[in-house]
Amino acid sequence: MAEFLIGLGLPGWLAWSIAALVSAVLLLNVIAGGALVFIWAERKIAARIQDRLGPTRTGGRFGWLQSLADGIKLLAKEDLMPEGADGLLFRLAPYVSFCASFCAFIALPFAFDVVGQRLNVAVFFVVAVLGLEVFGVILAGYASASKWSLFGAMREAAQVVSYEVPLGMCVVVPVMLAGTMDLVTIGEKQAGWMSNWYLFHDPFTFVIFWVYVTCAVASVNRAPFDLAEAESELVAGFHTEYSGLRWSFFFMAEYGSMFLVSALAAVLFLGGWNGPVPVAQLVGLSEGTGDSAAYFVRLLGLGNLIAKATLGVLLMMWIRWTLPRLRIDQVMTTCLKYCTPIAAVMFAGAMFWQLFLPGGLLPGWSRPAGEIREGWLEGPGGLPAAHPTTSGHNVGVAATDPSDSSGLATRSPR
Amino acid sequence: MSNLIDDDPRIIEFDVRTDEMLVNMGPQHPSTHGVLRLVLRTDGEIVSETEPHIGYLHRCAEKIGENVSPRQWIPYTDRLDYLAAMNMNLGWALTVEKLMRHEVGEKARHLRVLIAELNRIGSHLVGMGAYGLDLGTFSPFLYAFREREKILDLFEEACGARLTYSYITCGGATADLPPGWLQKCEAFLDQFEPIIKEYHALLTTNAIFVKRTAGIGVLSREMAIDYGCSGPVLRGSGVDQDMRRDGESIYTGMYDGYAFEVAVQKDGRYPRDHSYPSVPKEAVLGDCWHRFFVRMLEVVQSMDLVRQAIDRYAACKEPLGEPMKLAEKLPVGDAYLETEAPKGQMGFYVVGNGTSIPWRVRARSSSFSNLSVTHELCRGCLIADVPAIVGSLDIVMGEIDR
Amino acid sequence: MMDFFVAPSILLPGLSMPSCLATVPLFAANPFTEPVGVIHYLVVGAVLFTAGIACMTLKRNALGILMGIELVLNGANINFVAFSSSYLRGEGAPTLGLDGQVVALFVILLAAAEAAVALAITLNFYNNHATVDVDRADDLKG
Amino acid sequence: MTGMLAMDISSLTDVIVPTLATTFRPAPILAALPVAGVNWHSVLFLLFAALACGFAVAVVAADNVVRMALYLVFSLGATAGLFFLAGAEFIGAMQLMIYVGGTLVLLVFGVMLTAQAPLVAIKASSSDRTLAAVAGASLLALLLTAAFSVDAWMAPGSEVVPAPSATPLGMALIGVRVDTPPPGSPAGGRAGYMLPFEIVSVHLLVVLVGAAYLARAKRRKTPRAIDAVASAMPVEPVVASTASGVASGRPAGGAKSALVGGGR
Amino acid sequence: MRGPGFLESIEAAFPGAVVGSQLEALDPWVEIAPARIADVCRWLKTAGEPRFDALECITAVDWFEPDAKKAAKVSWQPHLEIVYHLWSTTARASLVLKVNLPRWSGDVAGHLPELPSVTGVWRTADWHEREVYDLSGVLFTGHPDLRRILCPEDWVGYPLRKDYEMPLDYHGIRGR
Repeated sequence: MAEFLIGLGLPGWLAWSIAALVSAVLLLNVIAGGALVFIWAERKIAARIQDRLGPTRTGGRFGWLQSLADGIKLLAKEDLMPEGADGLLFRLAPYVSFCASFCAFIALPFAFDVVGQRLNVAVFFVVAVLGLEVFGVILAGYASASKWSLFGAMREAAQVVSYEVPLGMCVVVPVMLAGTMDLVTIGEKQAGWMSNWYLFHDPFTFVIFWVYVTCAVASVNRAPFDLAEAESELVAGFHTEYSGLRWSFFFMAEYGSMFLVSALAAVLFLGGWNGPVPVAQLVGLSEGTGDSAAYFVRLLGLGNLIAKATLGVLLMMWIRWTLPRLRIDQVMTTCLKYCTPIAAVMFAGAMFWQLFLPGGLLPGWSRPAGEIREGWLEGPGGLPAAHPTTSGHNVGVAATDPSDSSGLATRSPR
Repeated sequence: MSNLIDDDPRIIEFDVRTDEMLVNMGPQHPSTHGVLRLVLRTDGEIVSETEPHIGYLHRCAEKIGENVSPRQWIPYTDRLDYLAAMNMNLGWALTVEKLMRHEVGEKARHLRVLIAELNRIGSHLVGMGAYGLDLGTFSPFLYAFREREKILDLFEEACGARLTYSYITCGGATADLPPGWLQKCEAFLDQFEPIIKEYHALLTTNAIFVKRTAGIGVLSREMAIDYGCSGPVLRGSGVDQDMRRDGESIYTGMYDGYAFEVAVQKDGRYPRDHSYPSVPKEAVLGDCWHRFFVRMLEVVQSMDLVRQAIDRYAACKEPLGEPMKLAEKLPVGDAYLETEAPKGQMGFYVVGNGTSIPWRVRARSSSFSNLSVTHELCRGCLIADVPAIVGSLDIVMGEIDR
Repeated sequence: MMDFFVAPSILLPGLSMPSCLATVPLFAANPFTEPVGVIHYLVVGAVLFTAGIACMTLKRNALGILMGIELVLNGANINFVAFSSSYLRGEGAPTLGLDGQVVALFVILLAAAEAAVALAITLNFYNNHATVDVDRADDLKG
Repeated sequence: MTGMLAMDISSLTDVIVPTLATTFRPAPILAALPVAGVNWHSVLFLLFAALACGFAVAVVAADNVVRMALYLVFSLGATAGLFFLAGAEFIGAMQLMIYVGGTLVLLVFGVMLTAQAPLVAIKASSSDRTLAAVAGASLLALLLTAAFSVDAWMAPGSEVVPAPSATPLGMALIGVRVDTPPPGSPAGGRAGYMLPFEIVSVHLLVVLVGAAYLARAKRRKTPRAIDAVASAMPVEPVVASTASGVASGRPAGGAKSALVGGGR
Repeated sequence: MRGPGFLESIEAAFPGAVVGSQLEALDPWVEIAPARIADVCRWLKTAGEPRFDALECITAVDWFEPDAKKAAKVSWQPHLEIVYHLWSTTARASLVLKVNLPRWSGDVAGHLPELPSVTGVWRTADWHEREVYDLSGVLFTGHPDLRRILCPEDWVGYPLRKDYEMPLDYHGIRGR
């Protein structure tokens, strides 16, 4: 797009600025629009689960526009701030929450190379930034000058910090299998048939996927771990005192995070943008076949990933409308006594599996495992080609020259 | 003092000096079942003291009762336990009948059993659904209300009202059941019976539900009696008492010939007349889970009773009979009668002085006594347990504040 | 507030720096177009370091002092990263390479450890004295 | 150089697909432009530097300890951005994850645990402020003078996209150096970091145990209200018959009257 | 258990405590001297046969006719009657105790009559006595926490007394 704008005669910096802006706006719309859709879906799903109809009228059939109407209502609502609240922090908190949720999307690939910013440490980045959302909640709880909010904030802080440990361990397993933290590469390595997904890589990854699901639900504060906003105990938890647009920012952040952890699960365990059947490959399309083919492949990948992530979100909704809520000590017990040890054991198991059975149990099912590790062990120069400059499918070993081993930067004359 | 802490497992060790906080739970709070206000003294998440403040719904019902005739007071009894208005009507009607030494006919007797037990199902459905809500699951609430709506439809057909019926009245009932009603009622019971399994799957046996309720808010047998608890709260603590069996003859006579087993754990087991889920290992007699389970058993028990009542009612060929006159003179004297309402033993006390207006009317509500045990149950629990405990008592503010 | 320290040193050369520095191409050029170098990072690191020191001396709240320490450690970290980056050093210049990054990594880890212990001490102090004012921690004063 | 696929934007037949595909290309954040004009890297640096420094100063200037913590979060978050810009992506992510997401949450937790009204804002005296300002300014001047005194440090940076840093870093931590430090580097040889890594690991473990020990659960020696309530049954009679209190309908005094709020 | 033998066992344990009784009424009742009520109740709960281990209800009946014309016709003297409904969970039997109190202590309007509290016997008496205090104005001595329970803390008067006048104004809210 930037080239296109440059081609139109715009100065380069302006073209880049516009391109970046468009990227940001697109991402923002993905989150905001996604939140609208998910809120509508949640209402319909909850209604289906509960034997009712849900929204039916707004926007014609099925109440399509219900969330939009709600959004307009929220916009029109009075922005209340309790007396005694810390004004600056109170106003700031929703944006902190939302920004954290939004920033994490930057490194999330939606399809091959369809990513805001391809990062070498994308997995880490996403988990790290997602963890920052808790600051908004803590601030909201503190600044609201309400005891219920404070309770919610303290719960959230304790919960999120604790669950980051098993979550990190779960996330590290696919990283270990792929040999890189680059989400694009991780997704790329699961291309092909469904059996290539890391979920089915070995029994340990299968187990750890469910640990990840548990931890992800906990880290985005969804039922049965929604203690920070437990409505029967804490009124509404940390956002008790919020109304109108600020409240909806918390809401959008929540739905954004839900989508994010689901998409992360899809990329890490469920083959990312690769469908269960390599349709594009079977019909002979690939990135290299031509521009239109590349677009088509990417569009297909985009659809795949969004479908998988949506499935994850729907799973969370299903859980929410089925299960009662845990108590705070039980939530912590689940984390410290179950999730963390299981994740640790599964991590070790996956490691040993990778070490001793890199090809899998069935000889006929040999998978392209270990190519990156070979590159590492051959010599000091073998770097995985998880490099933004590499493109195409061949992201296995970049046979770099051992002599060029600074490994930090490809130099070019100024 | 330290011994006390050592001995009491409910008191959790604390690690940081946190200041005790007074927190108002209610009167506007999603989980306090109306306008109950609980003042919690908390140390972090741990509740050290709970003080219920009631009276937000006080409507001087007893004072009003001193100014109207007994039959005119029937609508006010509707508003005591508004979730089981039929049972309230019944309690008051029986008390007045006791004072007047009046006995209703056979048909009215079976009609009363039929209606009261049906309302008990409705009340327990609300208690069950709302309890799920207290624990953070919304769907069972709607499943419960869906079935309750059908009961309300039946009531509406019988008396024209869906909540405040004023149907059972002194000397009988205001009207006979419309034709075809019994068939509809039977159809409802047939349709409702399998749904109970659904409730057991979603709540009673759900692992998280068990974790949240088993061993929480344990009310010992002695304490339950000492606090005057009654109904499922008392039976959940293992006290074998049900006014339908143990009460005064004017009330137990209503259930003459009816077969039912009191839903209480005797010798470590619950009645096995139907297939119920087994008691989880973590559950302690007298905890929230047992109170909830007793209610679930009573739903089935009431269904049996309704079926029996339908048969008997259908067999009665004589007319229902007229209720008392609106302003019938009360004899001098007093009468107190306790009936087994869904929430517990509902006692009415009436003093007559020879006129048609009672000298004194008193409603002893079960929720009032049941709620007074809150501060004992909530001592040392977590904040999240407070809704779980209060919800398991299944209170209705209408009859507490009167 | 944003440019409080950065502005004088980079955007407005000659105000706070010795005037001879203004002759350096770095300051003469437009900061928006010139690539950044190590010196930019050093300035930021110095500001963070100074702010941290000031925070440590100024605050009486034990947690405020802890925050000052974090700032100081970060100021140092910026320098490590800057010197390790071949990108910032320009071509041919020697860098710390991986060593700088590893040290920065260790600093982050140890800062976490230090914060945990310091917080534990603070909470202990708070338990015993019901305050976090370090001026009141004078029990051992002779 | 930026790794973009050549693409045919001008085909307007399918507008949406190319727009999607191109906007999600590697965003031009790190790409330094050869054309004359704004250097995005520098702009972002200035932004993050301003944020980091500004909020660092705000930490010093703020009195409210909760706000200090918030400013610190922003300052360290911006520092993570600076790390990303310097090509140390892994360090940046670590900074975000451990420092901002872990340490500072811990700190904020501590702040909230001790945040009683009198402790939230302990004000420094104005003389202290002056002293700190003078000392800080002189320290800053000293540091800056030192920084500017080496000519080699004044050289502007290159315009090359930094290569990934995570893998060699990880290899170094398990004792394998995949990079050879450039000649003249202080490290010189190909030393790995296995031993320091292990030492840090053990250190963290020790810290974990130590912190848990320091802040371990203790029992209060003085009785708490909860104990008094627990022993309150059977109750000692509390004579509550003050004539005036009764006549006016006021509540008589009692053991639990502390819980009574005002009139409804 | 409600027979004469039962009455005599109380009499034997507390000579002079039984002031009157009516064993043929719908609910046979025993009238106890006000000062002895707590002792009798404790005995009934712990030593009597059967053990009346549950207190179901405490009711205050105000025997007072505000209408002078009607008051001339009544056969009773104005007094407050406190009715205790006891229940035995073991024998499944009930018992009614009555206590007669003057409407005002020393016949001075505004001075509440006093009665020993039975909170030490049954803990449920706590709230029931508070309610009687709140609505009928009986001062239970020895009650740990005698406050209004249904009416607001600053409410004036005792609504279930027959001579109670609804206040015309409460915090600016019109009463009638």
